[in-house]
Amino acid sequence: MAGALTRVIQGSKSHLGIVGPLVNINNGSVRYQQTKTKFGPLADSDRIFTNLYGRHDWRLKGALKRGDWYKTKEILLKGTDWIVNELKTSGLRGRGGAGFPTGMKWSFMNKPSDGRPKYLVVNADEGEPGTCKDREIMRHDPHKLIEGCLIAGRAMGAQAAYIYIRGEFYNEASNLQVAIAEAYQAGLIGRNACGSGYDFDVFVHRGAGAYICGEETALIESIEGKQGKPRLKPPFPADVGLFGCPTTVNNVETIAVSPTICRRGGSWFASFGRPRNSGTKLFNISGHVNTPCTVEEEMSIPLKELIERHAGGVTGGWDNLLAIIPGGSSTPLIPKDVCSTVMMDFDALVAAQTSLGTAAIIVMDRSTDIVKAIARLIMFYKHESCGQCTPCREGVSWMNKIIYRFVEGNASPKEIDMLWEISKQIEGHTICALGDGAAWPVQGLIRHFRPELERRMAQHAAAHGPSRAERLY
Amino acid sequence: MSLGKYLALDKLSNFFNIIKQNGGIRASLYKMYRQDELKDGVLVGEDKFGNKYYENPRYFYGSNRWVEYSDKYNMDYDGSQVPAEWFGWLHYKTDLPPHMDPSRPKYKWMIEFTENMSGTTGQYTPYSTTRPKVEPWIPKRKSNA
Amino acid sequence: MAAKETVKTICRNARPVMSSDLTEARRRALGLYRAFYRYIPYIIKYFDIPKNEQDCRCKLREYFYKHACVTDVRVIDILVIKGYMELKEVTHLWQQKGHVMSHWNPSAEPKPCDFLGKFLAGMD
Amino acid sequence: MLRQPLTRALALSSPARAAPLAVRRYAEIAPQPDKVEVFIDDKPVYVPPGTTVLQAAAQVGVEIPRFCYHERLAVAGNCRMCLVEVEKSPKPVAACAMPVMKGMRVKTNSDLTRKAREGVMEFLLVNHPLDCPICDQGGECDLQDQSMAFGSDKSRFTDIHFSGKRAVEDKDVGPLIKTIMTRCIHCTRCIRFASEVAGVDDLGTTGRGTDMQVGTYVEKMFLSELSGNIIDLCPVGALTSKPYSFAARPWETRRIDSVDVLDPLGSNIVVSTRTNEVLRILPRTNEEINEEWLSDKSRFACDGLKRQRLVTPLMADSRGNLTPVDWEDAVVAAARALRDCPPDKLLAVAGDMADAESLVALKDLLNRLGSENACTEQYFPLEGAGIDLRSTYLLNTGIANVEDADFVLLIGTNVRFEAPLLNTRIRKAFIHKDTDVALIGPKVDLTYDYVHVGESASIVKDLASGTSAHEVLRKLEQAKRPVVILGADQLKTQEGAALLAYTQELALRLQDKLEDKNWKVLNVLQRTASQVAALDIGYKPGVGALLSAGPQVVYLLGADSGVVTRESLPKDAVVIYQGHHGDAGAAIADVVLPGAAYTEKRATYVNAEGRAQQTLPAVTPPGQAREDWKIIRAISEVVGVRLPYDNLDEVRDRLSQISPALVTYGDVQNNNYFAQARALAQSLQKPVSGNLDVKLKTLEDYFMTDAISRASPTMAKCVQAVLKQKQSTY
Repeated sequence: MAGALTRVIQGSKSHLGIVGPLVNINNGSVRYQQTKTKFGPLADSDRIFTNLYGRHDWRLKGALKRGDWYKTKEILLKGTDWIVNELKTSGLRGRGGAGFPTGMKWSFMNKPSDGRPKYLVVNADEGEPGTCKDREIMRHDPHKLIEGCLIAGRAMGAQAAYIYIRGEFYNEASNLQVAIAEAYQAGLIGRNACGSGYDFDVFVHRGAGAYICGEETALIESIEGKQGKPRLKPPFPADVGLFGCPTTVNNVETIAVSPTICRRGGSWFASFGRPRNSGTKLFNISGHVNTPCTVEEEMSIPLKELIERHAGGVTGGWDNLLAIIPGGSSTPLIPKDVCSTVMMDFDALVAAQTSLGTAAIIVMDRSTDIVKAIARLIMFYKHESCGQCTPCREGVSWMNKIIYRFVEGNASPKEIDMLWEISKQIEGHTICALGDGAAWPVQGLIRHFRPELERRMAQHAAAHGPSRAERLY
Repeated sequence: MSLGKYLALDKLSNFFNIIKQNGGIRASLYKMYRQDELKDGVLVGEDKFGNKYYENPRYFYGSNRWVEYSDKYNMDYDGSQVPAEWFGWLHYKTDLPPHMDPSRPKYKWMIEFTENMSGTTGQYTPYSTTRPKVEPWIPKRKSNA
Repeated sequence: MAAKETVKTICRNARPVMSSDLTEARRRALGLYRAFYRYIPYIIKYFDIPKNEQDCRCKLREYFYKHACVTDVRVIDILVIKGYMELKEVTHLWQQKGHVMSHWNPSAEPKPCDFLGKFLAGMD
Repeated sequence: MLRQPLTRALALSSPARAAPLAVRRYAEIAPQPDKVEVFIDDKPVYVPPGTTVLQAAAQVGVEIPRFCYHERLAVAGNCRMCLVEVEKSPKPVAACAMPVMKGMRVKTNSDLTRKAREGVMEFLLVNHPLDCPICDQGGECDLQDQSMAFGSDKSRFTDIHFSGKRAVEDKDVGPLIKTIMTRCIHCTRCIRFASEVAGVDDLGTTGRGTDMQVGTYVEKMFLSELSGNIIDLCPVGALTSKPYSFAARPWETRRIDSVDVLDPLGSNIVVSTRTNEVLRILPRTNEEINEEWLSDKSRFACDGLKRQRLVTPLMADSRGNLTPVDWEDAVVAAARALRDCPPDKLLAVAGDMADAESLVALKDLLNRLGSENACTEQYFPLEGAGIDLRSTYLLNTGIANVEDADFVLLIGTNVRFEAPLLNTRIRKAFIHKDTDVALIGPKVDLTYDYVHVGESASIVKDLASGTSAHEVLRKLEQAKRPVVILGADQLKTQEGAALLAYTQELALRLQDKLEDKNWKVLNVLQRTASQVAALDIGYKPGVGALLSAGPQVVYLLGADSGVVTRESLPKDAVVIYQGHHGDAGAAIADVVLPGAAYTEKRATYVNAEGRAQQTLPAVTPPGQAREDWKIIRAISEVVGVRLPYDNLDEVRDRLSQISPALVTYGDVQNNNYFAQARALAQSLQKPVSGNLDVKLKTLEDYFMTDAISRASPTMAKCVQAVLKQKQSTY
């Protein structure tokens, strides 16, 4: 989930007229001069997460050795505007899935204060199937996150950061807590953090295992001690958030890269990837590849190159590839022919009718029962729907029923269109983006594997006679 | 055809027979008055109300079984005073009179036969079984009453 | 005001129902009386009512005297018409014994019109 | 729970929440920001910023369908039925929660909007059982109506052939509400009502997704004095009325607007009847009194109207047993008793549900017989201003204005059960306006936090004299709109007069200091529906002295609360009881005259704030029962002192002679003369030392308080349920 659900903020904000259309691939090349033509592989010197695999010490000593907490005071003293500007220059977009420009998000918090405190909330409820980037950061590089909290908190004038960590991440929470304690003891955070004269606290809040709590407002509710059910927006968390105060919710990776951006400069970060998709990114490659891994790479790296270089290629060779889910379970899948050419960044994947999401690449080779795979994802969403709003509560469970019949083929071919329509009825009609996340995999399946569905139905009908679903048609 | 029959002597003897069986001229006249007819026949049985049941196959089918109501009814007899078990015999539903019928059911939930009480003070008056919409207050009776 | 006068005039000069003057109306009323009077024996016979001719004549006279004070020709005419209607109902046996007898024993009691009477009768 | 910064911030920032209250006189007059122009279906409308799209649409007469939205509850936005297309927005937005923005163009009838509604409707029906034919909500079901208006005309729910629909176990939430949880569409209106208005956080959701269930978290009954309102709120048949279950269809019933008389507030009601039988009572919206709520007693005690009724006149026979007689006999007997009685030995006592018409008729009758001994059951001190000044015995602030108060002081009253809907107003002020509440009297659960000052009456004295050291005094003095509510029950005691005097002193001292000269501080909360009208007409409050004088003839006009007993009367006294229920009064009577209950007559009642309202006859009086004033009028004629009115209009003319306030229906007269009352009460400020106590302390005390509710089987079940719940560990 992480921030896949925060996607909603993009849509809502843009219609407020605050932000222009963000995703516009057609005239993107006109507005932004494309200079780079080859993306990746990333040089080791450009890696931000240098202890991603836990080969070094994750504690404060090791972190200091890797350059964390280096001149943090100076960064803090440069002030809010400088940090936000640096982030804006870097073109960093939220790493949780929605891809909202982080600099802009932080700048929303710099409205004149009305006396209420401000909070930074870090979304470490990494529950999206296939995604495993934040846990690597938290267990192997927690100080990057903590330093990021301090810098982000400074940038938005927050009093404290709440890190909402997924309940299942016990060791990660433990590491993080140790790291926070170290940072407190070293005077890096807390009263007069880093000697900058700025007071900043970091709290860890462990969740109880609900995927929906990765949605920013549900996460806020959960921290407040209520049922994790998304709130209505507006008002946005930037106005009324945690405990009724202005709040910004950011993904772990977004926060964790910000100190490095500040240190090495926004333009350095912007030099990676295509314009408006700049930076480096943690990619999680799982599924039918020879060496599944989490790797930091440049944005806009071609998908095929990413898999072949880092994950040892698809099992049985590239030709054995069936489909790939490029951005965590909530993004629509793309078939092999698209996979061969597509670049891994926000705009390119939107052009391929999918989404970068959390960049959790799930590779499926030809041995996969693709319908069953998607059905299992829908079952997940059905189980994790909070039940608050109608389309998601009723629609996702209905989709789940239908698609499990599709797995057997016990359905009418006309129901494929019906399923498509149902998914469209859910998408965009819900309070949060879980409904969208549940609808998209189904849409991807129907878009690319309709013949497969029809074949199964024909096979079932041949074996068992016409499905009972035909009765209504 | 015997002579007696030819001369209708048998009718005559029947006539005397009837008078004799009904207990002489006075009694026969009383019966005529009470029942508007006079017949002779075999007493088949008597029910617990005192009604006597006769049969004489000499009469045409339909009138060869009859009842003479108990004297206690005087002139107030009517058809509903025949109990259900004799009713069957009287109407040729069975030829076995009830007291000779071993298979006649007898259950303890069967209630006593009653005649039709219509027109009398004992008649059945229907009443509503629906609950009244408003339940009235029943004042408490004083204890000394 | 003018309109009101007009209305009045129209009312005064209203078209007669049957009779043009009181004499004619009187003649018609007497005709009705006579017709009823002559039919009385048949009423007794056909309806088998426990009244004799004298009773019926009294009743008939009573009804006519009830309207003795009526002087409006049009009203008399209407009453006469209604009387003939009644007679027709009787001669055609559209009325039955009960209808005829109800002239002597009206079953409907007069409605109370004072407060207490209405209260006790439960009428509002 | 609710009183948290978030809720407060939301409530204050959104004028939408206050919009239904805009009609009120004392509504907060904030500097009006410029209105913004929005377009609903291309029709321009100017609304204040913060208004929701749904409210803006309502202003131009466009009704947007909704299930979860309710204007008196917080916005939940979870049903998604109110989705509308907004130009330049890629997705449809929830109209109930979306504040308007300048130049917003809303399309409530576009293809996108209609498709969104149809989709939501389809989803709602996926798991909704098709049991409309046996559903009590049928005919008044929002889901039914809206599926006809906005739903699809055919089903494509193929899974009915496979896994079917969801089924949810029903819950036992008490004797009033029947739950059929399979029908629930999870709009959470009931949950929000319970936590926001009723103040009982018993309802909530458990489970997630399609397994989400609305209910009490543990097996528990939902017992509140306002629980019946969730039946009205439920847009489907998931929560229906248990006493009314399977009784009637809405289109079979006749609906008559009337007024409730079971508490002193005079809530507006609609009486549903069929074939001359009261089937149920529903609230009728009146922003000034009950908004759209109704307390449980007023709603469910209506089955008491069908039991224990007096349907025929009764007279004691030679043995003293009451036996049915004709009206004539009964009236003559009553008249003879009245005529033969010396005027000073005559006593008339009006009960708690007597209407103004019969009150005035009885008083006129007594006066014509030369007697002045007409009194009510409830006592009120006659010393000082007594009942001469109306403002001394009314709820002067007004029910609706209480929610504008910034400090409420309750003296010796459990508002929650004495006037439940007044309590919701205080609670509303408490939640949305930061109002503080203090209570003098026994500690009771008022559903909100309050400062408990103590139980002693002397606290009132200290507060009045300004010598109290308690922080409440400071807060009262700083308050811009303080409200002091005194429970009328406290005035029965010896110290009642002094307590009233101190309360007046305190209230008027505060009132004099206020900037808002129209704001009234002093309130006396009467306990019964008839008391204000009786005092207006000139009845003496309380029977005490008159009863001890040994009356020969006692005329009880529905007096059932047991202040007149056989033991308190001379042996040969004749008791005439006129009323509608066989209760304490009828049991001691020699002559019983059956009258009409409030659903059976057109009658005037004056509520605690002095607002005259009239009931309308919904059914005819049962059996031989008659309208009350007519009985008295009939007796007067037989006695020989005919009262000069024959119909209702003439009685009301007589009422208006006494006080025009009694016939200006729906209005509250502005009461004043506080200063005079205060001056008259100065001499009464004697030391007080007693403790204040209230009768209705907990919920089981609330349900059966008068002849109708005592006769009601439903109310009896409620009491049982509360007692059972008390034994439960939850």
